[in-house]
Amino acid sequence: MPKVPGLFKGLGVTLGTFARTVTQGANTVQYPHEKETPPIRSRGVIALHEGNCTSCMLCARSCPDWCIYIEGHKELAPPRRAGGKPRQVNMLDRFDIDYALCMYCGICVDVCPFDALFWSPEYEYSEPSIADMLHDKVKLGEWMETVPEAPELEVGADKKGKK
Amino acid sequence: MTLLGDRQQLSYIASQAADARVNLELETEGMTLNIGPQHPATHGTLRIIARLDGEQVVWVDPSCGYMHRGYEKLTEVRTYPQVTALVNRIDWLGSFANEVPFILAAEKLMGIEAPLRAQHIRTILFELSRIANVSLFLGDLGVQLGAITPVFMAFRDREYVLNLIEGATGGRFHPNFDRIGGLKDDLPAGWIDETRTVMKKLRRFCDEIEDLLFGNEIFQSRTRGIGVIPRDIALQYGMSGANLRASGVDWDLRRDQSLPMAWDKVDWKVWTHPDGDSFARCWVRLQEVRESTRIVEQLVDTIPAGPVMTKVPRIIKVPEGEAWVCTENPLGEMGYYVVSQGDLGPFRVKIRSASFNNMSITPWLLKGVYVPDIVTILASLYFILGDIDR
Amino acid sequence: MNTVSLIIAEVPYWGQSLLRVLGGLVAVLLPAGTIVYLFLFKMMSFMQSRLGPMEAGPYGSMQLFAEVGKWLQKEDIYPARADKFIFKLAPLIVLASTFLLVVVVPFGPDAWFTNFEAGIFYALAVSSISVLGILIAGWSSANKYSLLGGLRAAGQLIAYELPMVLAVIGVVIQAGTMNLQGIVLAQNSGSMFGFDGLGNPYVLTQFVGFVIFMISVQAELTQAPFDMPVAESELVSGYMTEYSGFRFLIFFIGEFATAGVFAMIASVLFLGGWAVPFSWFGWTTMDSVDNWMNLAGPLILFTKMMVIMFLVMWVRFSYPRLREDQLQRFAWKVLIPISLVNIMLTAILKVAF
Amino acid sequence: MANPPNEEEFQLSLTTDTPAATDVVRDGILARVQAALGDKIVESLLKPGDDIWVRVRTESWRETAVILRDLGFSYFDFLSAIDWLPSPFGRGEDDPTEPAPVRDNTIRHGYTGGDTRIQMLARVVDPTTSMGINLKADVPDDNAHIESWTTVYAGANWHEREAWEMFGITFDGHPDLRHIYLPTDFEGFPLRKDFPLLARIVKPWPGIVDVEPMPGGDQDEPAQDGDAQ
Repeated sequence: MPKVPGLFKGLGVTLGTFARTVTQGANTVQYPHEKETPPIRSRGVIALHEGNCTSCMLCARSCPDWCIYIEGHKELAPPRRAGGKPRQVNMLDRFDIDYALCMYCGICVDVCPFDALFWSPEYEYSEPSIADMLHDKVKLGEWMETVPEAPELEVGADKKGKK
Repeated sequence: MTLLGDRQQLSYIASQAADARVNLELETEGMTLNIGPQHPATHGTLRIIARLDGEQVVWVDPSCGYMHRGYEKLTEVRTYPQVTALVNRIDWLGSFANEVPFILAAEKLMGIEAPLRAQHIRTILFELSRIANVSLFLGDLGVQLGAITPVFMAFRDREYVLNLIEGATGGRFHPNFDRIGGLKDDLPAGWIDETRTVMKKLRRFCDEIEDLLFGNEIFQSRTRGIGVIPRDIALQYGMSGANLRASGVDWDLRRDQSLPMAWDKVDWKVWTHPDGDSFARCWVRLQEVRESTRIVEQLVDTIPAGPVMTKVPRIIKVPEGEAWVCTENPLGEMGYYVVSQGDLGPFRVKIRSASFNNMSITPWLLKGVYVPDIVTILASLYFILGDIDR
Repeated sequence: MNTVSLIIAEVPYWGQSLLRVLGGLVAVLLPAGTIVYLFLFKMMSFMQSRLGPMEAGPYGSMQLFAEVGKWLQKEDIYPARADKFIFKLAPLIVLASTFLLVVVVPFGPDAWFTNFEAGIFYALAVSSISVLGILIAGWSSANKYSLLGGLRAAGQLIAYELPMVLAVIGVVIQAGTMNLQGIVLAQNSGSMFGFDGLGNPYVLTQFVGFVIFMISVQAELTQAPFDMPVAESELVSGYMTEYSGFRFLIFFIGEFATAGVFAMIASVLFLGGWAVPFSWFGWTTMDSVDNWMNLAGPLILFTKMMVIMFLVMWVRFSYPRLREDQLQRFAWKVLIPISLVNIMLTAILKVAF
Repeated sequence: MANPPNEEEFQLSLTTDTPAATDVVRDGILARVQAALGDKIVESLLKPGDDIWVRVRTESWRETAVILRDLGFSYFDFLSAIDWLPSPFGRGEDDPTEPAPVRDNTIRHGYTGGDTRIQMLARVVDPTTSMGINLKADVPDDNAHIESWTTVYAGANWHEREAWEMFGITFDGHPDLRHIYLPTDFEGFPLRKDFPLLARIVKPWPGIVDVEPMPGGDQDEPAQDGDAQ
């Protein structure tokens, strides 16, 4: 079979793509009208479960960008069992993440020993003003609704090895 | 520069003697052309100051640093896990591959090794980031040479790979998935099946690119014989990766050194090309994408069961010592020379990035070419600005 | 004489001129807009697995108006060291050459602006006026990239004028006339080996000439693979680098309007122009053509133009570009010899039959 | 740093020491290199299965490169330097309101030792065997200069420019010692340890604010009570 010149092969590729786009639709989506769902693990925004946070500062300290700001104070809470001692708990006054600085590395979520921080795949929170990128604990708490369940693991995974 | 440089210049002068005579007769005056830092051919912020004679380059001075972020300094104030998050920004297209040598160096210093399953998954993700990186190169190559369609095909099919990386790691561009002692997490269910289908798509993409671009006679006439790098010059300049293999050096760090990774467990081939010109560099990269899809396909079939994390302390302190680990990254050899003094963070990290060495040849290589060939050669050398400037 | 020309004959001279100007505007802008929307927006997108503009109007069909609106709003910027008068003049020269070009294109048996005897000769002559515009645009921008682009464009356009002229000579020999209307007539009333069902479109008998003409058109329009003068990836749009807003719009219209007009000329020369084969309706001469062809003719020509444009754009979206030395070599060492041989063969065959 | 030593403090166990400490290939290479370099070597170290380190005399820096290149190490990998002075700023996590903490600033050299604060560090590789050598050389403290490698390995050009602007080492015989990354009028040598990283100084560390001791250390009561989800 004689060799087809590369020039014609190239024309064939573009025409083939043309035909495929016409018959099967484009590979792109029309963003504001239709949206692709990001994967479950997608690191979109960090959600805060305030009840779990003991303001231990671990996340703020391990943040490479220094973008987490925490303030807290100690308080006495009523005992859990009747007749017990009053417990000393840490109350969270301020928990801010500056998303203008955040580099989405996920170290804070990893180091949190009390499961207070979670990744949510939500990504539509751009702001016209850079100052609004600082999310306070209320806003971070609202993201909790969007946190999905962790995905099932692939076959052969060691389930207990996980935190 | 050296004797070899002169030799090449002499051959260039001989081959262009007619042009030179014309120029002498016409007494054409030179012109300095400033290419970059904002220029589409420098994909990033590289600046090339070129002295032209007509459209021929007399000398060039590449000037980098417009994106210098000082990673070597930044690593000194960060702990080991924080450095991992940082270094995957060096070559932002193949980011997972940046993490691996650093983690391996730290593991070497600590004397631990990741479990077998983690090694396999690391290798898979490493090759996926190579595919994501080089497939974009294949598309970008078209744009640099004036063909506008390949880049969209590259973006289209790279998206599948990025989706895979995001599905497993959570980050499209900056996975930060590698941990000292293993991986952050295991793969999500269904990931392996998806990988198989995506690898088929990628091979079809390679065929399309080959038909659309590599087989095209215009493309060949633009790249063949342009920017020839002889073997010994390539070695002297420390070129690496496909640039070196295209000059006929059969050297691939994946094959030629023993690392706790899974490359030695699969059947694959190191591609070389004897020509050393732009076409050879592009062709070798195309074959490497194909080879990577084969590596990934074989590896996903043989992932061993088990944990993905070995036992490491929660607060990682690396014992005193020095370690050098390099891997065959998408752009070439990337290595980290890690000096630890037993602290939470490294004492000094020397980042040896591939593009810095690959680009250091340009003052020599671009002498005597035409302005359009600057673009061809820069595209075929394939650099990422973050990888030059670090 | 038929009715349409009678109506035109009855309107006063200024009215005729006005009609001609309006007709010229339509003949230039309508194809340009359609080409941009259909090919540049939609076909290119489909060839790249995407949809292209979708928001402005149904399927993004009003996108061009949005773009024009955007360009018109932009500030009129020119470089501080530019030669301002010439800088502003350049786009107009390019556009003017397009309007001069469309003048000779016949749209129907009586629907034409002028009917030069040496029509094709005139067309090839005025088409090279745009070189002037491009060259002075490149020079007056006070920008090295623009200068390189302008010089490349000048070299390229002049080099490809020649094969284009030589390719047309084959057609002229075969038709025996330089009048475009005559060429249309010759194609549609002719026959191939006694079979007149298709007329005698020169794309079949002058195929070599057609290919050379299309390649030269591609180069004249500075479309890939001959887009060295505007090379985005190295000269960042070449001679257009410093133009923005309204002036860039004129360049942009000029580029695609010229593409449209060249495609019309190509379809007149090689595809039979506005007409269908005369044997279909039993016509024999130009005068026997029915009057409704004056309305159907432009549509037929438009369709043929779109087919030609599809080829031009298809190649444009698929190929990388040549280097300018390769491009010159291709013109002088390949195209011109082949077209010379083509002329000789045509002449010999013409005499033989 | 606020981290108290953890009870999980990792026990040093270098696996590179545990496999029988023989590495025939590298032994051979080191022997060859030692024979070729002779008394230019100050100190050398071989870690089996890992790498080779060689420290050469400052004045033989360029000669070493020539000899090694002719010995087959034709691949130039990288060239840089190390400043062994411990950073006077730590990791920039000090509380600016407190008096500056006292830091140990004794210089501890790494493998193959050293006599000066700044050391050259380079690596050359033999592409046929894929075996490399890490080369070190002391750079004089008072007048930091050393011979250039540009005539030996052409690729050393940019690396030396980088080392020059980052560490202030002058390379004798370098044809074009200009800034490569930094602006031409930049002052100071950023990779020297006494050059402060401003990003970590202009802003106080958010981790300074302390609410309670680090959890996990002394097993706080409240830490146990966090209502797990």
